[in-house]
Amino acid sequence: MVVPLISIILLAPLAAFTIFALFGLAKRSFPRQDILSTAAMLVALGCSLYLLNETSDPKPLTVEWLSLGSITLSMGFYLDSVTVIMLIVVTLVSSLVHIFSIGYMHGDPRYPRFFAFLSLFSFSMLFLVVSDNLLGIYIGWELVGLCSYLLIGFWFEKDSAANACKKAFLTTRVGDVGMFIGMMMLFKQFDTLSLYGTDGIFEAVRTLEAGQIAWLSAAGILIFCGAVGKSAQVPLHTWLPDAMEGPTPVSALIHAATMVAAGVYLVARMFPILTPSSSLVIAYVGGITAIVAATIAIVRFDIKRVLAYSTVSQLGFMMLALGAGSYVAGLFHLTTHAFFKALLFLGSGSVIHAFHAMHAHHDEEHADDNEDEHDNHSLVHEHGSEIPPDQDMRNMGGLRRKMPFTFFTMLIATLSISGVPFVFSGFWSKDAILGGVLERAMGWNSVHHYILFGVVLLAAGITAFYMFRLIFMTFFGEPRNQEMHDMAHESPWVMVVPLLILAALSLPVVNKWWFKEGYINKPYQAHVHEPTHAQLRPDSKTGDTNFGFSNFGISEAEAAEEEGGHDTEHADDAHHGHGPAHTIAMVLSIIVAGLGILLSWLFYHKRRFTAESVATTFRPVYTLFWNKYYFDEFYNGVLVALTVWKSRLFAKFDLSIIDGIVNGVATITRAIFAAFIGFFDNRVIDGIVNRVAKVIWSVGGRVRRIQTGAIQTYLFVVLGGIVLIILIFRVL
Amino acid sequence: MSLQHYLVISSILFTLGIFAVLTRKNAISILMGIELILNSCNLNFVAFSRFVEPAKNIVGRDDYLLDGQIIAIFGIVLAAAEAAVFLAIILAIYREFGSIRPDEVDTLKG
Amino acid sequence: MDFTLKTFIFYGFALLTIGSALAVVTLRNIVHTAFALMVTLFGVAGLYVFLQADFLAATQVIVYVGGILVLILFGVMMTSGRLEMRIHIERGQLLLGAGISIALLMLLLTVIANMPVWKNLTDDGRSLEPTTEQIGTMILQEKFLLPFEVVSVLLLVALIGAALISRKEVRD
Amino acid sequence: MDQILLSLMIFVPLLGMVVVFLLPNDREELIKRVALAFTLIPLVLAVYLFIDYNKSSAETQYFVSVPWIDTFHINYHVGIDGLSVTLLLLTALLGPICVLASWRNIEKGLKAYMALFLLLETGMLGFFASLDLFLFFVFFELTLLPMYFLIGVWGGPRREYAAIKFFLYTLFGSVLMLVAIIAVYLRSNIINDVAEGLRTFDIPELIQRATVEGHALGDSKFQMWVFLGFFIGFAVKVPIFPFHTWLPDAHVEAPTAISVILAGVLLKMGTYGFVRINMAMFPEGLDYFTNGDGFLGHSLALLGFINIVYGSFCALAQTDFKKLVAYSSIGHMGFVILGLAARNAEGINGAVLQMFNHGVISAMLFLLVGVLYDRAHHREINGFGGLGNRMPIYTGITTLAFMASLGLPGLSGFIGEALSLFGAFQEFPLLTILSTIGIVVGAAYFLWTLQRVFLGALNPKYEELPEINRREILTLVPLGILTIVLGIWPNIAIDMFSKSVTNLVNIVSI
Repeated sequence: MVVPLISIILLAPLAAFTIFALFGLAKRSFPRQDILSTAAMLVALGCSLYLLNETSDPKPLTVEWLSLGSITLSMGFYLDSVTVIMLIVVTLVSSLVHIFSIGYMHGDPRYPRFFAFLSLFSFSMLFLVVSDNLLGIYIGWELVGLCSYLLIGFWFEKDSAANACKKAFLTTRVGDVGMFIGMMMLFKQFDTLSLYGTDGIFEAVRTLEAGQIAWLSAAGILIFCGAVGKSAQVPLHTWLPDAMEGPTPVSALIHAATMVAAGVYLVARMFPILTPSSSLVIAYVGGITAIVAATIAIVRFDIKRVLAYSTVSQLGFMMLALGAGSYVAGLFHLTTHAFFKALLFLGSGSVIHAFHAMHAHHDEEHADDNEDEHDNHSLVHEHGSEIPPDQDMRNMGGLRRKMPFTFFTMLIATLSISGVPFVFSGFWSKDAILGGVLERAMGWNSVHHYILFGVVLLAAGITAFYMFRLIFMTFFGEPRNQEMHDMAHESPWVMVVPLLILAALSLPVVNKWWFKEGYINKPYQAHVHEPTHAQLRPDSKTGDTNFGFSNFGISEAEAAEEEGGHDTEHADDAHHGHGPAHTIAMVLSIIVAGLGILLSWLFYHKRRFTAESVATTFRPVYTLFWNKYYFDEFYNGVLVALTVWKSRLFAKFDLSIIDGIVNGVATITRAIFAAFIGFFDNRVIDGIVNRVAKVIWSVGGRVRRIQTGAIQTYLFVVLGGIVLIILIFRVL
Repeated sequence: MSLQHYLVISSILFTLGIFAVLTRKNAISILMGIELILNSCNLNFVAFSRFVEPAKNIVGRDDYLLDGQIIAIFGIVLAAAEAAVFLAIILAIYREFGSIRPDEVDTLKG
Repeated sequence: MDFTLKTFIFYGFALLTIGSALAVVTLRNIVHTAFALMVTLFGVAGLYVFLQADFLAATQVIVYVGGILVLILFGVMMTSGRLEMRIHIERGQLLLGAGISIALLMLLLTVIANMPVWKNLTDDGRSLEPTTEQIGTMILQEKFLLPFEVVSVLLLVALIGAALISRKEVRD
Repeated sequence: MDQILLSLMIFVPLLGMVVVFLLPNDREELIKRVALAFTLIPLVLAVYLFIDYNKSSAETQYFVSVPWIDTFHINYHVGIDGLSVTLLLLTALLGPICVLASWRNIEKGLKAYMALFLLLETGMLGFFASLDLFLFFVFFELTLLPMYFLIGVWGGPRREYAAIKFFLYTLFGSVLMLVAIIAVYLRSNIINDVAEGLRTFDIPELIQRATVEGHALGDSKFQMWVFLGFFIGFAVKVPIFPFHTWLPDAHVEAPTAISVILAGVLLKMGTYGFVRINMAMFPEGLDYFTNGDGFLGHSLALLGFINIVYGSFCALAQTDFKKLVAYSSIGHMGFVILGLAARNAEGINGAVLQMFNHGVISAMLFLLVGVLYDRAHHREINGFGGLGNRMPIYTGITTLAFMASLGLPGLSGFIGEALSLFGAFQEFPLLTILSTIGIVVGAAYFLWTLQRVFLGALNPKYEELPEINRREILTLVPLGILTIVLGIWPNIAIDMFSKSVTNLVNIVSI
């Protein structure tokens, strides 16, 4: 029963895409591609929900995919609670995005294509999720990248979109290469890429000797590189904000809820091979990402970019959780974030859609507006692309009465992401992360984790600040652009309904419906014996984590310890079972969230302070934030330029040196044997079919001179030739 | 008298014939050179047939000893035919060009 | 090698042949060369005798000396009307021809020197009887019948062709 | 019947050449149809052989051995194993596709063109099937001549230069190869410095003899030199840096169909020869260059690495569409070399698969370039823009081909590359890691091209550019299907040759 269900989940969206492609080859398109794709997604959603209780057999299917003599690579499904949750998240968000898009994309010239691409994306993502081996994950992984490329570049007539999709693909590809190298390392060691079961990597990893820990750490970090790319972690995060060039539903589906979560999912899946040192690297990358992206988000004016940076920041939270060993917390935040971030994006889509209708005939004025606004912020300029007027928060304001549903649902999501206590799911998952990190810090007495805790706490506060900044600027206050405001309207029901459903899912109460207690509890447990504590703990006296030498089983054992700790909304479990760490974390998180909201209120609602004055006071810092820490400048100015320069150099080298040598040799040879080669050249070069006659003519003209007609001369030549030939043969 | 004796004589004849053909400026002298060459060949045939046993000897027959002679007879016949045609050509050329010096008769076009 | 009368006569014939052939290629007067050629042909006939080719020797004398040589002399006389009878030789051509000829001779002699030694098949007493009858049988009845016929046709064609070419003028 | 099948397949195009020659000059449609028919027959036969081939055996199948030139013990010996049957299928598949691709764009001398093309096909088919070293060489050279004329007569503006460069380069390589062949032949019956038995050109026999204790062919120094001779001969064909500069010129000047054959089949002849001769026959020689010991021991892998990185970077700098694809071929063939250098099952299987896949994908790419060139009459990448809107189907197929070529998983290009790299990583970790730069750069140049040609605002010059037509789609669809099917289920191909490769691995792992 399980295998057919999974097959349906995979095949339904794939079929929707295939139908599109086949019709496309015949220069037609399927009459109702939107309905077809949406129906396919709903079918997949139904099957996923059915699988919720079907995780008893984790390996329902394995097929031999490649057999190379002694080595066999197999493909198969793996189904545990994490898989099911991911399946549901993906299908649910995807279904809602499909429905939303029916309204949002209405009237687009490439309307059917959009749905076909969404279907292909869903297929890829689902394939990634259910694969039981690294190769399958990698395949899904890259396909997801492709779909992302296609969807970001959906409006490819815009140069900014064309640039953005290329950037996204290439940046993630850099990470993927790292992942690929990691796969090669694992394959070299274990001769398999299967993860589970008796012959899988997770089992084999147990038999490694202590001397191979460093090697395994390297492999783990390399695999993590893939996640860095896909989940937009520093330093490969720059593609994600640019990816907002795609249609907003795409941003919601791919760049907030599912694809970027694939990186987190991968790290969670690979948990059993992470060593303490690779975990720490992951934690640091996550922490740095969280704070860097949050600080950048503060100063954005484009509503989608704010959300994009917030996504990057939240993904950093998840990575940090996994790196700190809070396996469950990471995955939990992944699911809650998927819903509220999808909601935020769709909400912003709704806002943009409201403005978009009249965007066309007010283009010029907005261009003027933009210029004015830019003058106000003359010390800063958005790099790369201008902010489209319908996405610029400085054009918004006071929309809450115009778009009540959108406002209400977005507010819920904002409260959730900001970590407003108790009634919103985001609070619980974020708290689980903070608690997990603090607990690890206290438990190991590790300086690293204390630092990380501080960083992430700060990031949480900043998150609350910029999210409320967004709400205040968009929905409160007076309309800044009256004309646009007048045209705005609430979105049609196909767009509002998905918002309402997502808003419901952002409340823990609804989550509980399917997110059962203790459903996700621990990572895959391959080991038969638990490592002893002595092996596990770092040297607590020095406070140094002594990474290279301690057993790598730490992270998973830690996670196992936290078993059942952060399951969903059970706040009581969260602090009761785990001592002081979680209580402290919770209190601190409430405080910082409150502070963030308060500051935001003061700045953007009450207008006690103006952002401009602060910006002038902390000018260097502000500039740094505004320019996104100059990552793009560095990449464009150094890496890309270097690559292009190198390629030009190689090409020039090829043309002038290598080819030059070849041609030079030819020239010299020609000069030496000028007469002979000249004759040969003429014969060979001219010896082309349509000019054969000509050649024979001209050659004949030359050769004729030999043909004196004097018989004796012929004889001389013939005999001389014979003598010569015989002499040559005698001599040789 | 071994085979070599004959072969040496024949090769000298051959070379002299060649020399004549190469250097003489008179068509008839050239013809004589050719006759020398043909004679040297005939001598070779006869000598070889006298000395060399064929690879595939039919048992009980030794008429192969005459094979070379018969070839030589054919050679003489050919020489006669050749001489006749050659002289006829020489006469025709002489009529046409008024000369039988080969280096003067070098027009290829008919 | 013992120097018997037979060898003496052989060498005599050999010298005669070569010497006269040398005369053929060196003498200036074309009539003289024709007579030198006759001597050469006689010499070769003698050598045939040494090879126990009696019929062939006779044929050589009759056909060559009696036929071809006469033909040549006719040619000489018919074309020498107003031409000088002396043969004109260019120096450069002479040298080059000599060079090539000598090189050719050297080559041939090397080949001969490196040849395996075959014994005279007639030494063991075979086939000492006159060859005429046997040759006649072979040509007219046995394996050379077809070539013989072909050659005779060839000869015929050659004669007719010669007559055709040498006609005084072409009549339409 | 079975015995004759293979020979039939090889010589049917030759017969076709004769038939085409007999047709009247002005019946162009008829000539094209006849040529198409005579390329379809080998395809049918190749498909039959592919299906009928017994995968579970590593033995040579369908072999025929008839004495040809007895004096030198040369036999007409043809036969197929898993490796050759795969490449035969590729060759036979590209035949009709190329005829179709030449349907409209050959303006002069169509008859001669088709005749030469059929001759070329015989050469290629024979090359992949021959099991006699001499026959092998004859077929190898047989492809050279028609190729020279096809480039030199029907090519672009600099065709003479390109053709003569191609010709001389290949000739240079094959001279060294010929010397090596003669050396092998002369030593083929010497055991412990004593001649025993007859000399031979027979490849399986030579492979077997080389393993005999004390056989002159088994001497490792000898093997090294002969290996080098063959290697340079094949390296020119592959082409391996620094023997590659003929390739961009030849590709740029050659007409579309010829580029397809050049990239799809002729390059494979180099690597196929390398596998068939250099690896199978001279494992000791191979060992010198791949044992991972010092510079020499890394040299083959190093060449693979250079090909990958160098080819990719050069491609990135190109602005001529066709030249870009040509350089990308150099890069992709580097993966083959790298995989072969690994000498293990993954590497060799991956390399062979990559040979096949690259044949399919690069054929697609060149066909696509040809489609665009036929419409716009130039290939300057920067001269286009925004075609995605004007030609959606063309854009879709191009995207598929690009993605396959840059190694997107799920399409065939990935599996070959990945397996080659997996294999190579076990022997040369550092070089392999460095080679992965090629993957990123590969993605970069393809995406950049995609952007410059198809994305962005439509270049007003091309507002009326017609969409790809049905005939062109017909040439591309079979290749596209192969790309997808092999990407999803590569075992179809790998099953065919994995037994033969296992055999080879046993030979080379000494």
